[in-house]
Amino acid sequence: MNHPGTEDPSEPVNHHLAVRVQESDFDVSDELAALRALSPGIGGIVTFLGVVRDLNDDSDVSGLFLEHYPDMTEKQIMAILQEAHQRWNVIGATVIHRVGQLTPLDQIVLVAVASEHRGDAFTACEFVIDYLKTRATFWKRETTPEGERWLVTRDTDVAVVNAWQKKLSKDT
Amino acid sequence: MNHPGTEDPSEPVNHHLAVRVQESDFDVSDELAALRALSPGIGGIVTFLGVVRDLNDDSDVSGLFLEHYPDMTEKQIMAILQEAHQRWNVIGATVIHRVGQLTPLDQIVLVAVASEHRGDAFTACEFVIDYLKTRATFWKRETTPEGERWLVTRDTDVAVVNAWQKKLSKDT
Amino acid sequence: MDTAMINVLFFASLKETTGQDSLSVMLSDVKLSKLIEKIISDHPTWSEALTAPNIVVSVNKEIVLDDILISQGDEVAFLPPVTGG
Amino acid sequence: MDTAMINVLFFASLKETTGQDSLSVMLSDVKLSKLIEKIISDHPTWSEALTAPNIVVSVNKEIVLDDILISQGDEVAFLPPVTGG
Repeated sequence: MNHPGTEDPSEPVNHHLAVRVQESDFDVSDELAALRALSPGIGGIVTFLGVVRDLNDDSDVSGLFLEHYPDMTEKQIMAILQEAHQRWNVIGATVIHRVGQLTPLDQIVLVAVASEHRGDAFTACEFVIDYLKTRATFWKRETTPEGERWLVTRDTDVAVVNAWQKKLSKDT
Repeated sequence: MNHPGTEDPSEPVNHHLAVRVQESDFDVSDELAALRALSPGIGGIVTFLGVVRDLNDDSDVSGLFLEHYPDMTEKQIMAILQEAHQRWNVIGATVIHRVGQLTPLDQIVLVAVASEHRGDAFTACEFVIDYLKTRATFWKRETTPEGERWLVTRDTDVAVVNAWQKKLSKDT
Repeated sequence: MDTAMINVLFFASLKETTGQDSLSVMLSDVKLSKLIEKIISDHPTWSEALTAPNIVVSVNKEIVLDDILISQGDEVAFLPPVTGG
Repeated sequence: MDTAMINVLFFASLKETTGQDSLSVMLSDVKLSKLIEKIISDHPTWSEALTAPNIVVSVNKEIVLDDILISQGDEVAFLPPVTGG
């Protein structure tokens, strides 16, 4: 267990990787300003912003409820960020994921990766969101005209992670 | 010449591709909110934010002056956006590039691409910034302890575009 | 054998299936498989949902694939397919 | 042959080399190569900078690689290597 002010000495300390799961909305500019302030060596920041859509599998979606497993989810995302940090040049990265009741057009997730080099920022950002989609314990329940339904993992999202694993094992 | 309110009927009208070259700073959240408002079918927005670094080729950089060729530069960027729009699912895209006198940590360029699918948003966003770097008429002059110097196109940026062309010609 | 108190959690659709988000189970045999057997024998209507092939089980917030030993105070959770981002 | 007034622009480092951002050239022969020759013959010290291999020329804001005809009122620009983004 990590408590504020205590660090596990066996873990590499990196204060630039941040994960937040929260009900409240976030401001992208504020998050990017915080990343920019980390280091004047940052050349670029790549951001993925996920938005609640109004249509899924041909059904109108009027609401989306998100649940997570507190603590476990945050640790899973931090592990994904640590892996990205080990593989690519990552000066800082922030992930914010909202939970609770959302509606179409709401911001749902932010992945922002700051790097010296834009190529690394693009790759690391895409890696993080792709892994988050299939490896972090979030669950979505949609409200549609036919009622409420819990979603299941998309085959396309699983395929994307399988493609990463194939690519990364080839690179190493 | 395009004047407000007039359209060239031979060109496909697309109101979701926007290019601005300006001296003033920009707010990323505002730009993302405008993109999100385009369509509730947007699933994700990928953003590249370029920041002025304080170091380049081992010299401290205290200032960066940017010049462009008014009208020509904007048209070149719009052509890059149109190509991205033809190749990938792009619901909306915004490019803002600053000119004039900037200092380290300043925002310099924003490329934001909204799509139904995050994979397309990542690819199109990276394509646009990679092409912008070598194909749009901007010029940078750095202030360093050794004086002022105009930069030349980086070999690595040229190599990145060559890699795109190889990849894209293979895909088609 | 010791008797252990295990905390069991249900998330998302399984919370609705079971009608609860948590459950305390007293157990004298502390293998994960035995815990699951005991829950299902106490609540036969949950059987199909808890043993569906896409349900993953975690112990103390780590996903487990083996039939590990469960200790006093451990937290066992049933996790439906994840859908974040 | 008609006499044409051509607008010539210089950007970035070339603005500093030439000490000006624009120039008007009267020309009776209207090929691009002849225009460049005339500018260099009028300003021999600019020769090296304007004909460097990494300098690109545009006519009416389109980059040109061929020795095209220039017409009255056309805008010709000398463009150093670009460095945006």
